[in-house]
Order: sequence, then structure tokens, then C-alpha cells
Amino acid sequence: MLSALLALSALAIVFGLLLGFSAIKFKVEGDPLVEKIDAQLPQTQCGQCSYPGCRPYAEAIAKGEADINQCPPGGETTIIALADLLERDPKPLNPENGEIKPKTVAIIDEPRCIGCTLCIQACPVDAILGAAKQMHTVIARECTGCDLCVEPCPVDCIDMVPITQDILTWKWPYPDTSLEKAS
Amino acid sequence: MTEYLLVLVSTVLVNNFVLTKFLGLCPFMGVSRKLETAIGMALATTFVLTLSSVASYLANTYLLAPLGLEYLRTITFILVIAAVVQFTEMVIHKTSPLLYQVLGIFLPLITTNCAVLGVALLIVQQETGFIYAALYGFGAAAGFSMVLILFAAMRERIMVADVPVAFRGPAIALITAGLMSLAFMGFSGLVRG
Amino acid sequence: MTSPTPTSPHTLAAASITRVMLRVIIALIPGLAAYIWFFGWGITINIAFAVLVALGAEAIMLQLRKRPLLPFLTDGSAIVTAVLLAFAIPPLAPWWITFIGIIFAIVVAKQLYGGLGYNPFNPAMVGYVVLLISFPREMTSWVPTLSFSPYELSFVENAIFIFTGHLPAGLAIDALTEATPLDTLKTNLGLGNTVSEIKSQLGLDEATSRLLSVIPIFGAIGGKGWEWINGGFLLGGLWLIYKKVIGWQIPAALLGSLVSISVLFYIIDPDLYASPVFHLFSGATMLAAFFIATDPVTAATSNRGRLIYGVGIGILMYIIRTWGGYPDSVAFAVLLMNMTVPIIDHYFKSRVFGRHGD
Amino acid sequence: MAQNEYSAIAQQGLWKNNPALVQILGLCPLLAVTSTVINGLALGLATMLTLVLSNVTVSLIRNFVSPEIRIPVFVLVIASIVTVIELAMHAYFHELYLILGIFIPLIVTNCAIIARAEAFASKNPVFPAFLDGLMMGLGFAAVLVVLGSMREVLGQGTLFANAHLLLGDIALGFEITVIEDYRGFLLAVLPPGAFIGLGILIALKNVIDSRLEKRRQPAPLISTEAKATAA
Amino acid sequence: MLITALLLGIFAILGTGLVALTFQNTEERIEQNEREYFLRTLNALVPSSVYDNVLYEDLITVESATLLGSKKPVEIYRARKDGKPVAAILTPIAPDGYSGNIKLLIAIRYEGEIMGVRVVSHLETPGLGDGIDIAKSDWIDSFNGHSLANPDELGWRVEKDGGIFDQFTGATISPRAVVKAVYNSLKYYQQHRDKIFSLSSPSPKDEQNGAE
Amino acid sequence: MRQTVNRIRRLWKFRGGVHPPQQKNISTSAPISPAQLPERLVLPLHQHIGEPAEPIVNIGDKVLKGQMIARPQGYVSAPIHAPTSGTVIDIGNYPVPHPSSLSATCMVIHSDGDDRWIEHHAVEDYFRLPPSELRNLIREAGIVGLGGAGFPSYIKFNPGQQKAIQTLILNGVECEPYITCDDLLMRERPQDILSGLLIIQHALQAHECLVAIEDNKPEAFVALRQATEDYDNIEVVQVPTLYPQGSEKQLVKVLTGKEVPADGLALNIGVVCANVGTAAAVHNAIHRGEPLISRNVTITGSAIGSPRNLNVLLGTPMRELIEQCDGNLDRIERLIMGGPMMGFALHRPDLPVIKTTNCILAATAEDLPPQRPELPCIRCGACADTCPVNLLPQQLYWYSKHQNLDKVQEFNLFDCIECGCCSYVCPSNIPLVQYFRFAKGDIWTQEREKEKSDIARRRHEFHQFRVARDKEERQAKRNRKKAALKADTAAAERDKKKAEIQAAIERTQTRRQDAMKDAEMRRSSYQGRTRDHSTAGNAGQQPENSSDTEQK
Ligand SMILES: Cc1cc2nc3c(=O)[nH]c(=O)nc-3n(C[C@H](O)[C@H](O)[C@H](O)COP(=O)(O)O)c2cc1C
Ligand SMILES: Cc1cc2nc3c(=O)[nH]c(=O)nc-3n(C[C@H](O)[C@H](O)[C@H](O)COP(=O)(O)O)c2cc1C
Ligand SMILES: Cc1cc2nc3c(=O)[nH]c(=O)nc-3n(C[C@H](O)[C@H](O)[C@H](O)COP(=O)(O)O)c2cc1C
Ligand SMILES: Cc1cc2nc3c(=O)[nH]c(=O)nc-3n(C[C@H](O)[C@H](O)[C@H](O)CO)c2cc1C
Ligand code: SF4
Ligand code: SF4
Ligand code: SF4
Ligand code: SF4
Ligand code: FES
Repeated sequence: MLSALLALSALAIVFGLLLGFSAIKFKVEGDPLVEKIDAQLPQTQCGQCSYPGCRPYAEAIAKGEADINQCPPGGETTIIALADLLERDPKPLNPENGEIKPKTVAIIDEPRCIGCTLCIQACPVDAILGAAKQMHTVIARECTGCDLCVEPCPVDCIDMVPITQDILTWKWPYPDTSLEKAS
Repeated sequence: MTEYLLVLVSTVLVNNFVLTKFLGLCPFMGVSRKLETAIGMALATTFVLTLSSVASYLANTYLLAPLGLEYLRTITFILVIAAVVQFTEMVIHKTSPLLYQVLGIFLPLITTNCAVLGVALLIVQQETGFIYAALYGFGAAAGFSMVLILFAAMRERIMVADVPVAFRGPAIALITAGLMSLAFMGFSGLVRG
Repeated sequence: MTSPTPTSPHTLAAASITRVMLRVIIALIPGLAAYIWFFGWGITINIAFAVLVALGAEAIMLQLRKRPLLPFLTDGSAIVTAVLLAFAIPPLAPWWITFIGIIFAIVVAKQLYGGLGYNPFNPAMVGYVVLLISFPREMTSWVPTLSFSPYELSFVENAIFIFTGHLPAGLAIDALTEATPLDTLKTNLGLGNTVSEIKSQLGLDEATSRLLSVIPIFGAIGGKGWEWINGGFLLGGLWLIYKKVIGWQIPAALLGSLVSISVLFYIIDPDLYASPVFHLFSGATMLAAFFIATDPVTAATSNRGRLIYGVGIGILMYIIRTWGGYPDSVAFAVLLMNMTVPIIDHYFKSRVFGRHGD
Repeated sequence: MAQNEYSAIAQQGLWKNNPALVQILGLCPLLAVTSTVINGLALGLATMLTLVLSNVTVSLIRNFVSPEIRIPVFVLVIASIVTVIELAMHAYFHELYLILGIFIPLIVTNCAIIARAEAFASKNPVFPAFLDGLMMGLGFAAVLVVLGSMREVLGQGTLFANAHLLLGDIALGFEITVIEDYRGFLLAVLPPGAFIGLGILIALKNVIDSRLEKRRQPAPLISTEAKATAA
Repeated sequence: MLITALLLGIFAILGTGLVALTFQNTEERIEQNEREYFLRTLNALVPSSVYDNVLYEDLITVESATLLGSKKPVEIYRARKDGKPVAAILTPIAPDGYSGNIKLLIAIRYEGEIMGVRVVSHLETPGLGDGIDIAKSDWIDSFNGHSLANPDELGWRVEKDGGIFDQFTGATISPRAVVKAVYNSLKYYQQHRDKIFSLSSPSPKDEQNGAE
Repeated sequence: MRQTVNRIRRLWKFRGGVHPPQQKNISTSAPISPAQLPERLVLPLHQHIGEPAEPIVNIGDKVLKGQMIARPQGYVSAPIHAPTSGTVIDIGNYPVPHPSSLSATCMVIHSDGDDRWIEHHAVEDYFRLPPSELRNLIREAGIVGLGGAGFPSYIKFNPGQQKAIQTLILNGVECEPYITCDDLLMRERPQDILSGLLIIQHALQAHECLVAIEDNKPEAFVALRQATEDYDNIEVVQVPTLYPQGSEKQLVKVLTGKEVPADGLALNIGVVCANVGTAAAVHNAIHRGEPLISRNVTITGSAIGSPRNLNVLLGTPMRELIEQCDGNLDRIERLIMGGPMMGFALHRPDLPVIKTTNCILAATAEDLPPQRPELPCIRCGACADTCPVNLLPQQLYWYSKHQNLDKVQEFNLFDCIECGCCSYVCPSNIPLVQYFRFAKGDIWTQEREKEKSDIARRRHEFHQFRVARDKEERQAKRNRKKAALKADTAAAERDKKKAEIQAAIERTQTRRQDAMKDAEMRRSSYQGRTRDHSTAGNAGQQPENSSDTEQK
């Protein structure tokens, strides 16, 4: 009995020292996972995931606080990419966070714009140009389609229009493989 | 010499840890979705398993057996394993940051891989020599790694197959493991006991 | 003008899965003929029953999976599976053996993975192995070649036995069955006899040699009868290669490696190891080389990969035949190599035009 | 904690987050010992006991251990408990002990146990931890029993063979021959049968879940097809 | 860091203490269990009523590669009543099973009749050769009552080879191996009977090997 | 015809390839004839690889035949000329021949029926001109590859700093079934082709010229062989018929035994390949001063009463051509631009002929195989055996189908030339090529989106940094004010901000003008900003304060 206690506690203390030592010596710095998750997010910065932007959401996922199905702009592509990254099973988009919509850009109906700058403050990517009491414009290329500028506009002059497809952005559709149809 | 070869054939093929002895199934199922991660896990496990079976063997022969404390095997071995895992982590971290990045996340998982404890216990049960113990540990690890990697590659393919919905995921993976185990039965009789 | 199929090419060669499978079945005919010649008509009952069950199982599963029946039932792949499995089942095996084997082949090994094209394991071989390990007694008793059988069952008697288990009065099943040549060779080698002793029936324990003198199971080059059956499959297989239904790589690699390794051991000790020719013309060697290992769905994809896959099967066949517990090892060797296919495919791609090095 | 939270814990353990069917943990004993119901039941009980005890202990000590030795301490705790159980089984259920063999000490590395210690017991007070252990253990044992019966009936045509090893001599007559003169379907008893059997159980659970789900409300599920056609 | 070590140490001590306590309380029972378990097997062959010595302690080890199938020493247990030999239990190996060694227990009455045979471990094919196991069929009991002379030498074969013992359908190798091993054991017994019962036991430390 | 081959040239083989039914003799009986002058011509601004051309005339302007009406925009681009004289009546979106069935910007010219040329002249003594001058002429003439891809030829004829061009290959292979426009061109105008060839050879300073013709076009072979008899370094080579031999890389392999590196150009191994039609167009441009305003088009298919080749003005509606060849629009099952292996189906017949229209295949059910359902791939490997690039189409298919974009690239998706051999032989009737095109599109889209989201991330980080910085600055300012009650520095501050905004606005304007440059500028400007950011520490993490504005 005594020998048992002695032997094991000696072992344990040695290992305890080892573990304690290594815990101090090799503290995990930073979480590279966040970067990887963030890289998968669409960076629309719309906040629909219930976090203030994509990166905070990435951090929440890394910490295990958020699920992978909360980003509507990313849609299934993002969910699947995240599932792949984190080795989880993909699941449908959480409807509480919104629904998957076609990509849009903001357009300011320029004559109506009163130059209040409210939209500029709202835009997370500084895609709106203009100064106080001057007409504002959206840099279409920079706009992420996040919708955040629509709400603040006092005169409702901002419209979200779907991005149209042209010959240059067109891509071949997924083959229609429905067997039933053909047979 | 042939005896040692037979140990390897036996542990890798005939008595494969995962497919016929049912050890180490959780990581086998859990870390086999992607080939790359499976390879990482295989490497880490091989290393830890070999080392820990040797260490357990030593702990048993030179500490427990002389003191008549065989009933403390389980506790001792699990401590030894935890320590080996920690040690491995340290060594790898020091010597090869690259390898550490690859293997780092798998190391903690290994502590609760029952193949590791299982090997230690089986070796002690067989009452054999040091080299045998080391080979046995290595063979078990190699067998584990081999099927893990094969399985991961198969799962990548099955993942995109038109599997009936109810069977998607773990269900079809288990059936695949079953068929692999079926195939491995072909090795039975290879090493006569 | 109807709405266009959006993509080129707009013209297609006249190839179809049904045609491919039909050719495979045609190529099996020479082997089948030899088989019937040596073992009687029993196999035709098995084949017909197996095909029926296979189509039924396939139809039910397709229905459950809500997939269209017609294109898949007519593609012929279930028929090929059924025929190949029926070849592997002893001619006198009861109907439920065939039934269970087909269910495992079609339902578990094929449809659970998504049906045609998705199964990682060769369905027929899965069915066979399940049977072999579950019902070893039924699966290891073969019938001797007809000319030596103590009693020749008629077609009807055969059918009655398969479906009801009744033999004509006065006959016992033990009297009608025999171990296969590979099995006999293996067990007697295991008892310390040499190959030539076994083949010439010298020095065997009397019971076996008594038996062998009545029913010779070794022919000139392989197992009695089996050599002809293998020849038939070889013929059919060559035709398949000629018709480009299968590539030469897998059969060549499989037979090549089997021959090489058996030559090696034969040179080391011809008393302990059977000759290469015996290996080639016994058991299911040719069936494996041309019809089973070549199952496109479960074989490796690139030509280099196929060579490796074939070599792997050949070597495993030899190892299991020679040192393992199973006298004929085709099914296990094929299933084991099926497991490695994704890895082979991953590491052995073809050299792409204009790319060097990898 | 409110009543319904307890029932939530129970649901989690027994069904929704069942360690064997959903978390896919603790597979080794699950597959290895389920060739008969009684073996399964015995190991199930032993595992459940370990789970309960380890959950309670971990919950008790959760405030004292620092993170870097958390896992070693948990493992130590579990190992001690398991060894005690092992010794007790050795003493009181000797033949069963021999049959279950190495899988009793291997309860230590049953990932389900350490997973519960980590995920639940170390964050919750004693009673919920106890309940969680009990329910998870029950859920696990239930799967062991179901799988054990499946394999026993299919493999040898009996049920509750060897019941006396666990339940004492009164159980000598418990063995039920389900199918008379059964030839035995060896596959079910051999290793491949274990894997395939569990695979089928999981699929069955999926089917039941989707039926339940459908009854509640039809929600779209991501499937490979959906994925493929989405683009 | 020190605290970590100490904490771990404390838990180790607690855990070990608990285990050690349990061990002390169960130790005796476990040993007894093991003995009883082994005895039960032996008693199935040699009923406890016919002997009165401590069966599992009264053992010797002998070697005969030709007749007992193993180059390693095998144990023989001896049953005595009132000091007189009653039976011997041999633990030979049948080396030519279908897939390897078949370990046997063979109980032989002092006079040379078989009291019972059991297969301790084997690797024969399930469903084919495993009928030699009492758990699968009672074929093994067909040896009971036979002796070296009953039947004669030609009779000690399986039926297929002209003997009197059944084989199984499709499996002749395994029964053949067992029959041969039993016959050889009888031969060994006949040749060494006196020595078997006269040798004194060495130290009883290998006592439980036969059981595992 | 073999007798005429007196110099036996060693030919190499590329692996794979298929032999679809040729169907060429349908359209070879009649000589090339000019198509009727259409009343209205629709000229898409994007008829080539690269950036679309940019209009230089306005609606209502009168234009003459051969007048440049749109100029190239950027380096990889080509101008467009008026095919006939008339009035520009619209510049706007019209349906164009493109697999997408979408519309694109086109110029519409109402023909005045006079077909009056603008003033143009031949180049005398082109061989005295430096190659760069020649290339410029070719560029001005709007010549793009007529072999199918439509790559601006002047770029190809520029060996650049590369080592000297060893071989110039003239591609007269025309391996696609049905198409015969090159065949007839070679039969009827071998001299023009020769003279084009000489010009290109001069531009490239190529040592040796090969003209490759498949052995199913003996007449063309004889014609060209006779035409080139006097030239030592020009050889007409007959190659065995095999689809897709016409593909540049395969043809280079057959003729020279060299493999063009997968991610390189023929140029890298000292070879340039041009279509025979391109050579003829070069001849027209240099010796007659005529830009590329028309091309030969094969009108064929079972729905066409008298199939043949027409010389067609670009912009001519296909419907008119079909009618001129006694086509029956109602019988057309599928209208294809190009051949049956590589061409794409058109959704309507009134689309204009463009520079890359080599064939209009009005196919009926006779020409098309019966529709068969797509079955799962059985991995038979027939596709891999025919792939001229030695890819593994079944693997590409497997991963494209499941959108595993990393894996498809691992299997070298982008080496696929979309020749369609794999689909052609597939027993499961899988539209493999479409899967590949889909996957390529997916990857491009993803890359675009990735780029976009990277930019958005950087902008967002900068935004956060800016908000924080502004806040800090304001705070500092307030402190300063309080402390010293100094003069208002806000004016200067505001000016600075205004200047910033102004700069931004200007940036966007320049962006509109020059997209290519813009991309780089934008990138560098962001890089600058991010660098700023990082030196400023992690100010960006501060919460956004909504009362902040730039205009304070
Ligand atoms: C896979 C396989 C496993 C076998 N296992 C055994 C076995 O365990 N025991 C046995 O006696 N025979 C076994 N056999 C059968 C022997 O090889 C041999 O055929 C048989 O014992 C001869 O018996 P017979 O004379 O009754 O046909 C097995 C055969 C095969 C193919
Ligand atoms: C995107 C692109 C860029 C190219 N760049 C060059 C180039 O820089 N120099 C050149 O000589 N050819 C260039 N080429 C032309 C190719 O070498 C080739 O001749 C042309 O794509 C015609 O190919 P085809 O075989 O597909 O019709 C380019 C082609 C493409 C599609
Ligand atoms: C599959 C395939 C087939 C082709 N067939 C021909 C052909 O028959 N004739 C031809 O001139 N170009 C053909 N091309 C285009 C050539 O690769 C190459 O682009 C062209 O000859 C270059 O000349 P150009 O730039 O003058 O068009 C083919 C391309 C591909 C990908
Ligand atoms: C050359 C060839 C060989 C085949 N061999 C097999 C076989 O060995 N086993 C089998 O079940 N099916 C075989 N099939 C049929 C079919 O491919 C098989 O059922 C698929 O695995 C079903 O997905 C074969 C088909 C072909 C064309
Ligand atoms: S919902 Fe998606 S895009 Fe919007 S902020 Fe969250 S992660 Fe970014
Ligand atoms: S302009 Fe509007 S929609 Fe676009 S990014 Fe800015 S806030 Fe979002
Ligand atoms: S030809 Fe078709 S079926 Fe055969 S491997 Fe290729 S894609 Fe698959
Ligand atoms: S389309 Fe692409 S993959 Fe198919 S044969 Fe042609 S090059 Fe190969
Ligand atoms: S129970 Fe988890 S690895 Fe064995």
C-alpha cells in the first residue's frame, strides 16, 4: 500500500512538474484558426451573423461560441468551406440570421441625395464618396452589398440592385442531370 | 529474425488493431474525413504509440512488477502515456516547428486513444522481451496508420458519392470500415498461433 | 427549334454502359461452357436465380432511394455482378446462399454507396466473402468434375436440391462434394507433404490418396477441369481487351506479378510451392484477372495506377494462397486492393501533356 | 435548474447527443464486446458507473484544477475509478471479467467519458453532472444492448445467453432461443458485423430523426445534391 | 509549476490510495476466483468427488515434442484420493489444426481411460472447424471412455480415414488433428504413467497458466 | 496522293483522339461564293479574346466600308471595321452568338447598298518594313485568329524577347467534322495563303514554315503543295486524320515532336501556329490594304438544302445565310456555331456572324445522336484513353461534379482544351466538358470573389482604423483646444480632408477611363494604407463611434 502510494505519487509529481513546465514554456500564442476562418468569410461586413463584422464572427467560431451557419451573404459555399475547414458536417443556414439573397450593389439616386453623409458613416468599407451637402456616389466595385447604408438614409435614395450578369462574368451552368427528365 | 517479422505481419495485417482488435476506433472515425489530417494523425500516433509502449513496458518491468503493484497498471500507464504525449509535443515543438504545426492538434487526442493504452496492456499480458514490446508497439501503430490513411482516402470518395440520405456520414463510414474489416479477414491464418 | 443542350460535343459515339456490360457477359460464355462441361448444369440455375434476385434487390433499392428504375435496371451491371457471384458459389449451394450473397452485393456493397459507379468495393466479391466467412461449410464443398462424380445429378434433381435441400434417395451430400484442388493442395502441404507427392498421390495419408485415386482433382497443368475453365476465361478476357472493354494493364500486371512471384518460390523449393502454371490455371485466377480485378468502378483509374493495382492483387493472391488461411484468395486480394484505390488514384496520376516531373 | 433542463439533459444523453450514435465515441468497447447482449449490458453498466462517478468527481474538483493539468487529473480520476471497478468485477463477476478482458481497463480511454468530463462536468455543478453522467451512460449502455441483441440474434439465434454470468444463478434459464435450429450467421458475430451493425443503427436513428423532423416542420437540409444544384 | 505538480501528486495519491484500498479488500477474493475458475474447468473433466488433493497445486511439467505437440514444457495435473493416483490431466497441443495450434486438456483415468477432453484455445475457422469446441458442439465428448486399446490403432482416426470418430461436413483437418493429439497423449501417458504420478511437484508458481 | 509526298517527313503522335464521322463532303461540292449584302449588320464589340473594342463613331454617323468604327482597348484587343458602307443606327445591347444567350454591346449599321470602300492601299515591299511595323498594320486591320479562338494575331506574331522562332506552322488541319471553310480556301486561294504565310514569316523571322493538312483533304494538299513548290523552307505536310489534331499543342507535337509546356505557349518552344484563314486575311491586309471585314463560313447540316461555303461580311445575320443556302429553319433541331465537337448551340437564328464564326451547323435529328440520360460514371477510363492532353476526365468529372475546386485543379483542370473527345466516347453519356467548363467558371468566380473580399477586408480594416484615428485626433484636438485655446486648426484639417476626398473622386474617374491601370493603382494604394494601419498599432479594434464623421 505504502509502496503503491509512494511510487505513483513520485511518478505523478515528476509528470506534474513536466506538464507545469511545458505549460509555461509553450504557451499557445494567437489562434491561427481565426485567420483561416476569416479567410473563408465573404467580408461583406453586414453583421447579419449577429457579430459586428466578419472577423468578430470568425473569432466567435474559433472559440466555439458561434455555429458555422450564420452568414447569409456567404451562403452554402461559405458554410461548406467552413465545415471542411473545421471538419464538421455542413448544415443549412440558420434562418434567424437571414436568407440567401442574390448579390447586390448599392446605387444612390443622385438627384435625390441631400448630402447628409449618414450613409458614409454606415458603410463599413468606405465605398461611398461624398462630402457634406454634396451629392454622394457609391463606388460600385468596392460596395459589398451589405445593405447597411440603406436604413440610415433619411430620403430613401439608396437602392440595392442585383448585380447583373454579362458575357464576361457569365459562367457555364451546372449540367442538368435530372435522369427522370431524360428517361 | 523471422519471429520479429511475424510480429510485424501479425500486428499490421492479421490482428490489425482497428479492424480486428477494435482499438483506436474513435480517432479512426473522427480524424478520417480528410486525407491530410489523417496522415498527420497517423504520424503522431505512430510516434507516440511506439514510445509509450516502450515506456509502459519499462515502467511495468522495472517499477510495478518488482514492487508487486501490477494492479496499478492502468493508472501508471495512463500517466506514462500522458507524459509521453506531452514530451512528444515538447520535443516536436523545439525541433521542428513545421512538424509541430502539422501534428500539434492531434497530440492531445492521442491520450484518449484506446489503442495506446491497449497496446501497453497487451504487451504486458504477453510477457515478452523489450524488443518484442517495441516491435509490437510499432507494428500496432503502423497497422493503425495504414488503415487510417486508406480509410481517409476512401471517405473522401464516399463523401461525394450518392449515398442514401440516412446513411450519409458516420453510418456509411462504419459500413465501409466493416467491409475493410471483411477484407482484412483474408489475412487470417497468415501467422499461425 | 428546341432549346439547345448547352454544351459540346453535340455528337456522341455509340457507346453505352449496357453495351459494355453485354460484352462482358458475352466474354464469359467460353468459361461458362467449360464450367457446365465439367460441373454440370447446376450453375445455370444459380446464375438465373442470382440474376433474378439481383434485379429485384436493385429495383427495390432504387425505389427506396427514389431513383429512376429503367436506366439502372437496363444498364446490366447488376446482371454482371450476379453472374460473377454465381460463378464463385459452389454449384450445389442451397438457394439461400445465393440469396444472401446477392443481397450483400447489391444492397450493402452497391446501393448503400449510391449504386452504379459509386461503390468502392467490388460488389460480387463482397457478397462472396460474406458468404465464405459466414457459411464456410457450404462455401468450401465443391463438386468433383462430372466424369468422376459418383452420381451425376440431372438438371431437375439439381434444382430440387438447391431449392429444397432434397437429394435423390440414397445420396448424401458428403458423397457429392469435394474440396477444390487449391484447398486440397493447401491442406496437404500444411500436413507436411510435398507438391509432387500430393499431385502423384504418393505419401499421402491413405484416406486422401484413396480419394484422389478415385477422383483425380489435379489435371495436367492446373486443377482438373479448372484448367479448361480458366482457359475459357482467358479467351473471353482477351476478346474484351481486343474490344477495348478493358485495358491490358490490370490483367497483365496481375498475371505478371503472380507468375513472377510464384516462379521465384518455385525455384526456391518446388516441393513446397506450386508451379506458376498451376497458379495460373487453378481457382479463379483468370476470372479475377480479366473480369473481377477489371471492374472499372472499383479499380484504379490511371493507367499507372492500374498497373500497381494489378500487381498488388497478384501478390496478395499469392501470399494468401500460400501462407494464409484461404486456399483461393481472389476475393480477399481484390477487396484489399479496392481499399487502396483512392490512395493510388491520389498519388499516381497520369503525366499530363506538356507537364514533366510529376 | 428547472425541471425541463433536466429533461433536456436526459434527452441529450439518451437520444439527441447519444455518445455512441451521434458523438461516435467509445466505439472500441461498443464494437468489441457486443457479440452478446449480456456482454454488452455488463460493459454498459460498468461504463455508466464510471461515467457517473467520474462526472461527479470532476464536477466536485472542477474549481481546484488549473487548465494545464486538467486533462491529466481527469484521466487520473477516471483511471482510479476504472481500476476500482475492474478489481470489483474481477472479484465478483469473474467469468464476465474474463470475457470482457482488456476492455474493462480500456474504459479509461473511452473517449466518451473524458469528453463528458471536459464538456459538461467541468462546467456544471454536481447534480446536473451526475444526471448527465447517468443519462449519457444509459444512452451508451442502451446502444450496447441493442447492438448486442442484434448481433446475438442474427449470429447465433439466441438472446441473453450466459445471463448467469452477470445476474447470478437465477438467470441460468434466461437464455432464449429466438430461432430454432438456426445455422448461425457468422458475419454478425465477427468484426465486420460489428461495424456494419452499428452503421445500420446510426442510419436507423437518422431515419427516425428525419421522420420526427418531418412531422414537426419540413426544413431544408444541405445535401450533396443541394450543394451541386445550388450553383 | 510547483503547485501544478503538487496538485497532480495529490490526485495521484488520492487515486492510488483508493485503488490500493480496493485492491487490499478484493485481493483474496480475486485469487480465490481464479483458482475456482480453473478448478471448474478441471472438474468438468475430473469430478471433485473422485479426488481429494489440491488439484491445481499438484502438477509437474514434462516435455515431449513428438507426443505432446510442443517443444515447450507442458503441465500435467494429478488427481489423487487418499494419496492414491486417480487421474492425470494433460495439457498437450495439437499442432496441425487448420490454422495453427489447438490447445487441449485431456483427463485420463489412472487406468488409462479418457475421462474427458476440452479444447482450451484454437484458431479453427468459425462454423467449420470450431465444432471441436464444447461451446459449439459436444463432439469432443465422443472421446469419453475410450482408451489406447479401445478402439485399436486403426480406429483412432476420423471416419473419413477409416476410424471411429466423426468429422464435420467440410472440415476433416481439425477433428483429425484433435484425434491424433488425444491418441498421442494416451500413448505418452501409457509410456510414462509411473513417472507422472511419482514425480514431486516443483514450486507451485505456474499454477494458473493453464487457465489463460 | 501519297506520291506527291517526295520528302517524307517524320511525324510524331499525340495520344488519344477520336474519329467522329467526317461529314465534310456535304459542303465541298460548291465553290465559295459571296453572300448577299445584308440590309442591317450587327457588330458586337467583343469578337475576340481580350478587352472589347471601344466605339469611335456615334449613332447617326455615316461610315464607309473598311472604316474603323471601334478601336482596340488595351493591349489584348482588336479594332472593328465597317463591313460595308452605311449609317450607324444604334450602339446598344443586342443578342450575340455566345453560349450564354446573353446580349452584349453591338454597333448596328444600316447598309446603304453601295458597299463603298474607304480609301485604302496595299503595302508595297512589305519585306522592307521592320516586323514591328508589319505587326502594327496587322493590328490596325483587326486581324484575329480565324482558327476558332480569335486571339489578336499581332500579339502572336511578336516573338518579343524570346529566342528566335524556329518554326511557323500554318494550321490547315480542320479536324472538326462538317467544317470545310479552310479546305475550300486552300483549294481556291493557295496563292493568297502563301503570300500571307510569307508575310507572317517575315514578321516572325521564322526559319522554317510547315503547312499541315489532314489526309482527308487531298485537293487542298495538292493546291498548296503546288503553290509552295518554289520555296525551300516551306513544306506542306499531310497528317493522318484524327480529331483534335488541329489543336495547336497537339499539332506542334505531331509536326515537331516537342510538347508545348502546359502552362506555356507554343512561342516558348520557338513555334508559332496560325490558321490558314488568318494567313489569307494577313495577305488581304498587306497586299490589298483591306481590314478583316468578312470571312468564309461553312453553312451545313441536314437542315440546309444546298450546303456550301459563303464569304460573309461580319455582322450578317445567320438567318439570311441559312436562307441563301435553302435552309429550312423549321427543321433545325439545334443550331450550332462551329463544329459538332467544339461548337456551341445558339438559341436563335438571327445572330450576327462574327470573326470567329467558321461554321453554321443547322443540325436536324439525323445529325444529332438520340438523347440519352446521363448515368453515373463507371470509371471505365474510355475518356482518359482518348484525352489528347492525357488528363483523367473521370477524376475531373468526379471533383467538378462535387465542386471540389482544389482537387480539380490538382488534376490539372486548366490543361483541358475542351476538345470534347472524352464526352464523345463516354458510355454513360456524361456531358464532361460542361462539367469542366462549369468548374472553370466556378474557380474564376471564386477567385474574383476572393479578391473582392480581400479588398473589402482591407477596406474594412482601414475603415475601422480611420474611425478610431479620427476619434483619437478629435480627442487630442479637444485637449489641445482646452489647454491652449489656440486658433482654430480645423480649417486646415478640413482642407486636408477635402483634398483627400477630391483625390478619391479623381481616382474613380480615372478608374472609369482605364480599368487595367486602375486595378494596380487601387491595389498599391490599399497596400499603402494597410501598411499605415499596421504601424498605427491595433487602433482598428476600437468600437466604432457613430457620431464620428469626416466632415466635422
Ligand atoms: C477458408 C477455409 C477454411 C477452412 N477451415 C477449416 C477448419 O478450420 N478446419 C477444418 O478441418 N477444415 C477447414 N477447411 C477445409 C479444409 O481446407 C479441407 O478442405 C477439409 O478439411 C477437407 O475435408 P473433407 O475431406 O471433409 O472435404 C477450410 C477450408 C477453407 C476454404
Ligand atoms: C489568354 C491568352 C493569352 C495569350 N497570350 C499570348 C501571347 O502572349 N503570345 C502569343 O504568342 N500567343 C498568345 N496566346 C495565343 C496562344 O498561343 C494560341 O495561339 C491561341 O490561344 C490560339 O489557341 P487555340 O489553339 O485555342 O485556338 C494567348 C492566348 C490566350 C487565350
Ligand atoms: C480541340 C481544338 C481543335 C482545333 N482545331 C483547329 C483546326 O482544325 N484548324 C485550325 O485552324 N485551328 C484549330 N484549333 C485552333 C488552334 O489550336 C490554334 O488556335 C489555331 O490554329 C491558331 O491559329 P489562329 O490564331 O490563326 O486561329 C483548334 C483548337 C482546339 C482546342
Ligand atoms: C469489365 C467489367 C468487370 C466487372 N467486374 C465486376 C465484378 O467483378 N464484380 C461486380 O460486382 N461487378 C462487376 N462489373 C459490373 C459493374 O461494373 C459493377 O457491378 C459495379 O461495381 C457496380 O457499381 C464489371 C463490369 C465490367 C465492365
Ligand atoms: S454575416 Fe457574413 S458577411 Fe455579414 S458580417 Fe457576418 S460574416 Fe461578414
Ligand atoms: S455602399 Fe452601402 S451596401 Fe455598399 S458596402 Fe457600403 S454600406 Fe454596404
Ligand atoms: S468515359 Fe464516362 S463513364 Fe467512362 S470513365 Fe470516363 S466519364 Fe466515366
Ligand atoms: S475535353 Fe478536356 S478532358 Fe476531355 S478529352 Fe478534351 S482535353 Fe481531355
Ligand atoms: S473508445 Fe475511443 S478510441 Fe477506443
